[in-house]
Amino acid sequence: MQKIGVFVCWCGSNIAATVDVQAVSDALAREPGVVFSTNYQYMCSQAGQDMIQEKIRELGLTGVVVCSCSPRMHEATFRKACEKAGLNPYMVEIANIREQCSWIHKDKLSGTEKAVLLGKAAVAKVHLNTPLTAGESPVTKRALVIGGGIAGIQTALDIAEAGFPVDIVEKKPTIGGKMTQIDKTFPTLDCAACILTPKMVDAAQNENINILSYSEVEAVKGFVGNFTVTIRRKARFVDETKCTGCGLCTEKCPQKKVPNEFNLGLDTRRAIYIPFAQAVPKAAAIDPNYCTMLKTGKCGVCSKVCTVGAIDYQQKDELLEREYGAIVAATGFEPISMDKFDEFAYSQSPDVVTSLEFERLMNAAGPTGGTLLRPSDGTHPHTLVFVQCVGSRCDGGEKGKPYCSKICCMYTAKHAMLTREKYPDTEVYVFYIDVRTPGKNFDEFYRRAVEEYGVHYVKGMVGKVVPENGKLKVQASDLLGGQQLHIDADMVVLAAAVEPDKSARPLATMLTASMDTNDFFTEAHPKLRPVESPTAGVFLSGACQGPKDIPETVAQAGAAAAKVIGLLSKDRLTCNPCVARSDELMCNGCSACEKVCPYGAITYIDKEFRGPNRTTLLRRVAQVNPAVCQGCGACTVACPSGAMDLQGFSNAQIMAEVDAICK
Amino acid sequence: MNHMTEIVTRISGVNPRKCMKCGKCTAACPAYDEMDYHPHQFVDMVETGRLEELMNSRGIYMCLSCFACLERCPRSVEPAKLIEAVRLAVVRQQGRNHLKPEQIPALLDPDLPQQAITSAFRKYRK
Amino acid sequence: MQVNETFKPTVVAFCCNWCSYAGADLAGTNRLQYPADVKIIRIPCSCRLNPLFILRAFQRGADGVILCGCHPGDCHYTTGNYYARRRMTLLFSMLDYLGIERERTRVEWVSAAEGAKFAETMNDFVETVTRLGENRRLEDLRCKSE
Amino acid sequence: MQERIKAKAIELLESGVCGRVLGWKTGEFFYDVTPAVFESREEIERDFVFGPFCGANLSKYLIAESRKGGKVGAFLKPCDTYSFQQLQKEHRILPENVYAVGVQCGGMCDIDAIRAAGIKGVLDVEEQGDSLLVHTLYGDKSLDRAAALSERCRVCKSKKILGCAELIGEQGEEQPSARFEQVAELEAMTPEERFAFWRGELSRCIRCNACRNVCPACSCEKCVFDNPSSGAENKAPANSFEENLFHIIRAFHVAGRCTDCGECSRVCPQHIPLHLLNRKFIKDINELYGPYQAGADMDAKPPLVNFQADDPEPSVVRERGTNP
Amino acid sequence: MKKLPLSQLDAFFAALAAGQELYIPAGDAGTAAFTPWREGLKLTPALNTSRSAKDLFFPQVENLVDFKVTGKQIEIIENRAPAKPFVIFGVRACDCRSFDILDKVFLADPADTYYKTRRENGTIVTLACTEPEETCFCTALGIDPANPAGDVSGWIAEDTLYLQANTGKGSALLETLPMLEEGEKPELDQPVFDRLPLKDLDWSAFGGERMMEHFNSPKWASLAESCLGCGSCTFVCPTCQCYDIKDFNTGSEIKRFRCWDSCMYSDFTLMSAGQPRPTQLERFRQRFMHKLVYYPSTHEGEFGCVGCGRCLQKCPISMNIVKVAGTLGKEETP
Repeated sequence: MQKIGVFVCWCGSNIAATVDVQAVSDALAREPGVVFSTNYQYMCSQAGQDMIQEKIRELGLTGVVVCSCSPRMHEATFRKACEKAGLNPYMVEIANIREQCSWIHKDKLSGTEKAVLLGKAAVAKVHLNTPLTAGESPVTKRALVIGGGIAGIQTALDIAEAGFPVDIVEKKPTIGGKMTQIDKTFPTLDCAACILTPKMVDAAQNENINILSYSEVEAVKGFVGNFTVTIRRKARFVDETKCTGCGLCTEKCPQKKVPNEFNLGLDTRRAIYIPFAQAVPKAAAIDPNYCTMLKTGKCGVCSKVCTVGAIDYQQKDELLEREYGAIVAATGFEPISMDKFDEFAYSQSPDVVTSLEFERLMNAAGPTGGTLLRPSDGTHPHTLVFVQCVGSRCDGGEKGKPYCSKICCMYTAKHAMLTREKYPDTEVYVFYIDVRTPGKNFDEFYRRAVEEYGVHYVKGMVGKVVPENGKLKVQASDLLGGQQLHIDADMVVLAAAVEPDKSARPLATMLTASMDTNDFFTEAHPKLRPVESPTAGVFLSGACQGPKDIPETVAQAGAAAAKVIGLLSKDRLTCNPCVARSDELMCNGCSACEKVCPYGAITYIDKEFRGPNRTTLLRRVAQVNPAVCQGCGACTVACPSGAMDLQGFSNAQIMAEVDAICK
Repeated sequence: MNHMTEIVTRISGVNPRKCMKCGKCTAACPAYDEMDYHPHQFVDMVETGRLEELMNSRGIYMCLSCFACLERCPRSVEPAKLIEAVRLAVVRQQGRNHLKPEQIPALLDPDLPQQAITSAFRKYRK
Repeated sequence: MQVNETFKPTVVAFCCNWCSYAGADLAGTNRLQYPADVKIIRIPCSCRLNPLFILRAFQRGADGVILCGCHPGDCHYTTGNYYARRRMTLLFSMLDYLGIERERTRVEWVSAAEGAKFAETMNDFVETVTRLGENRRLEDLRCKSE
Repeated sequence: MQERIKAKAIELLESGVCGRVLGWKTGEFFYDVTPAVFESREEIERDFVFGPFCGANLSKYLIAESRKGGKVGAFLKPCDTYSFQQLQKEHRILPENVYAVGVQCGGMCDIDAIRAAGIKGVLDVEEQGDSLLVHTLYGDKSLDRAAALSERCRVCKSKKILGCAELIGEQGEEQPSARFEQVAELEAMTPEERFAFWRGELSRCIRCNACRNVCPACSCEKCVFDNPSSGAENKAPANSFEENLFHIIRAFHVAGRCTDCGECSRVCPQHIPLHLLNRKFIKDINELYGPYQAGADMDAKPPLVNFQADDPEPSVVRERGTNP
Repeated sequence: MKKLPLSQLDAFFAALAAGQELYIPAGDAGTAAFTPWREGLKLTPALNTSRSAKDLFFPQVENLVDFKVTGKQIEIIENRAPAKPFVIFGVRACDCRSFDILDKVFLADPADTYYKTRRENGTIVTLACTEPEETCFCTALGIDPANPAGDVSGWIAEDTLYLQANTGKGSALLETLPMLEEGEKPELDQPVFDRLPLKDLDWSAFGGERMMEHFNSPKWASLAESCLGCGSCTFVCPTCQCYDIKDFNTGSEIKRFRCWDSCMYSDFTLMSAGQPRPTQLERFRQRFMHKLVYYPSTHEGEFGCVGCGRCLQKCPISMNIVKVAGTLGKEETP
């Protein structure tokens, strides 16, 4: 039997005016197990807390009930006070007789009656409370960033700056991501490479950062502070440590017909290649799908020309297993495929390009050396039509993406403006549904395109594009002008919707991080925890969480880094002790709990149990990782046998409260 | 919602509120020049209850029912069904048949398939 | 029970800690009145509510049971209230199927900012339950011996 | 059919595929068939039966049998295979230790249905096409075969055999079933009528736990109703509340997992139509969350551990009811 | 002997019910039950009730005593229902024999006063069987279904009910019923009892003498293997008499009650050190050893079974006392 002390607070007149506090403390004194009951003006005051502590010591109380304001207000205060007096803080329960009693009832009789009942419920609960000790788990002080785009780079740099080692896993042979392919950035029009490549170099040179390029995450085990990650380092057939990046091999390689993915297939590269001049690491890689040596065993030119002997045709994929305390997903985005939108003739004419392809066509390091030329015949285009919202804002499902891709309005304005600036002889049309330009200096930028550069903005989607006699017949409707337009364009540029990178879904499964129906990672809380995943220790950076432009990406990358730093700066993690616990003797291993756990806190083991008649039984039973469990209780209801219970809110405790209230 | 709007949305099963006014339907419409109201206007007018005007419009008979608008609409609004529904609502009224049997001989073209006549009756008559 | 005594129902409100319990606190802070018949039990999340607790409440003399949780999509634990929603829908439907008054059970989503909604909901629910009268169909006479 | 199954059982034993097989064993009468494990050709030849009274669903026995070491052969009727798959999904049956043979079924008869038709002292039954010739202590009686079928077979939902290593008889298909008609009839009643109906039925409950213990979905190590610390323990229905409590919670615990095999109603000594509770949940789930058949699909997520962001609100119960 | 035309049965029931509570078997086959008589209630066409007649003397749930809790005080309240006389009509010979078996348990010193009060207040009117079921085997246990015992024995022949008082209580009851006339029942020829498939069951292998042999028999394993461990056999059995005592906390009171228990349950006789019967085999064995061996060994060879056949009809997997007796009783050369 517990020895319970009851402390009824007046809260000045806040409680005492509508609740007869004396009657409450008298009534509760008669409850079984209550050895002391009193009331006092301000329980949360130092004097009040002293009184509680004194009674704990004097009477050896094993449980404390405070009838006062909401536990959201002072539960922590009273728990701390009791802990100082040697009582386990989880032996304290609060009866909320202010917000949920005195403040909402005028009649003193019924208010007092209710306060007594609430007090009885708290006493009934304390009877069943057990001392809980918050568990601790150590923290591995190293972070993993998955994805080496601007988001991943920035996150890694910020974490490294704080002194923690961080690994970047990038599936491509170089870090840099989509931003490397962009020509200029809105709204300032500074060159993307000029601002990105120094960061890439910083990352490469930072001794806390270890770049694992051409690598992919294969498996993730463990939990916050203690992840074990298996990383596949794909064979690049070039020893990264020896290669100097001189590029001689890429000039001599006889296989010249490889579509160059960096330029989105607008030109070709060799079978051995360095993706682009500023690649980090600056090391060649052999594309096994095209290398004659790897395919037929005959060639070996690159090996012959390499002065440092970096070429290694025997290289195999390698699996690394590493420990991390925190993981940041920064898997970024891709433009969607244009297959479903053939009304724009993307597959029918090379002169219909996506905006990212257009970036390459405008870029000095691109296939045309920065001169805008039609891909079909290399001539200078005079009439350009930009179509926005291709695949965005659709009805979902088959039609396309239901969301706004957010960045298209701005980059289309940028493209239109740059085209007009470089080639004043062009006519540029932009077809839009809405122009969405919230952001610092964004709308001004768009207005400049219209007002200073004379870009024709037309409200209305393009209906169809038909290639005809070397021209692109664009049929559209000017909804504001109320006329049908038929434009003979030289080029059509499609602002394709963005979608999360294809690697995100399998990664989310490995991380037990949740995703929305569009495969964007979901955040732990949409407003208050936007850079954390609901899975503790997993953080989100950049466009894998939702469409973002560069400044937003960098801001989120920094925020994610701050969260990681906060986590890694702890030596041990204190766990919430109010977590689920499985009674292994009752668990039947059905996996219902595991299926509803949003945190992946439940795992199963096969365990030997003593059976009847000296037999042993091997049974599958659930185990809760208290470091990962957040204590929601979803599992406790999914469990039909009641093997899963929640500490601090156990079945017995809640039913005791129910009984006391309904008595 | 007024009575007529209700009938039209019920017949068509179209929710005009889904329209985001992108105009792709109109941009794709091959009968644009023949129509007094264009597909996107149709949707808007149904939503704002301007049914009277639509029912008296020429456009309802000019629509080819080619379904280009329906096919292209990013929001699955399906304007063609709406136009069809307005036309139905009109011809279902007393004396509003758009096609009279006696007109047929004048319209007859030797190459005209029989099915076209049947479907024209189905489309333009009660 | 005395003859002239007006019926005072017993109403148990299970509130999730993060939204609805805070909403109830806000109702208090704003001094929004609702009947003292409502007694709140704090649970971490609406998904913690076991159907057993609801039946237990009726057994012990409750006349109405209401569950309040975060709005769908806003759950502190991301998905808890979605599970709670399915469970309660099916449970309530079953109670209805057994002929137990469907108005005795309810789920309302109340955010931490919706103190007014909390008070309104409780006023309405208590009124509904009062109209229904004493719970007869799910009662345990042993608990009503007094 | 019986001879093919017996031959297969012997073959499984003698080829060493299985150390034992699970089947049905003949009894005192033609109908009191008992699930049994056979370990030798002699036992099989002497005692193994398969006939219209082999209604027992053997899947539940596989929970224990698949853990006894060695491989067990099992003959499963189409509806048994749904339970078989469902129990694998819940990791209760270890499939690697089971060699399942699907047995097509033409519907199982129920001795209680024959007795309910007013036939007393039943000694033997002969199948004569669509009718049964019943020999009794009081002379011979004739009965439509359909009238002797158990309720679940009259509304058979599927003749599809799932997840078996081989088949005896033709593979069947899911079929249209009127199994929700009775539920719909109840739904159409007033709450007062429903209450009276269920009171009448559930008040007969003696809490023998036959429904629970036979149920493949009820395979908990310890049932909440047997567990003194669960807060729900009760051994006997002390009053109407406890009758309701047991059946509501039992149906809820198997909701989304119940394959509607109908064993609960078959075994109830008090003839309570317990399947109507389970089917209510199945019907609700189908209507509210989309069609779902427990056990049909090894990968589908059970509806109670799943959700959609736009699921209907619980108020739908109040709104859709036609009777105020 | 008294007689009554069946046409006057309703008036007869009404007169009986006027003096005390009257229970008659009513309802359809399969769910028939002893039901408090009220206007319009008809005798069941079924041979017997689903649950046995023992329920009226040893109910499934029975309150024993209450403890009132006020604050920290606990008060003991004797709270048994007041004894009321009642008549149970239509008890079959098998169920009637079950009272002898229950009496030997409950009325042995110290007597179970709850049961004793009901026995004293209850008057048993039996009814002879004419149309047995194939599951009946009372004759194999020395019971004559055509001539049942009871305070009053009853027969229905043609359209007349014949009643014969066997005890003082029975005579007193018949005295109160003026509509009864004097009469003698005709001799009834009932060859159906000779055709019962289970009439020749051999019980000679059972009784206390071969206790250890049966206990250690290897046959239990295969008999028990399909047992689901439910309690349907126990709860429909007219002679099972085990119960559990439990407390129910209403919040203000503790209600101490007893309820039937089943030796088939895993928590049967659960003790702090664990349970005495770890697997279903032992539990299954217990039930049948009790009926066929332990009970006779302490009660002059009388078996704890009356051959009513309920367990044959109700067992979900059709494993029952007849199969057990058949299997164990069979002499086999190992």
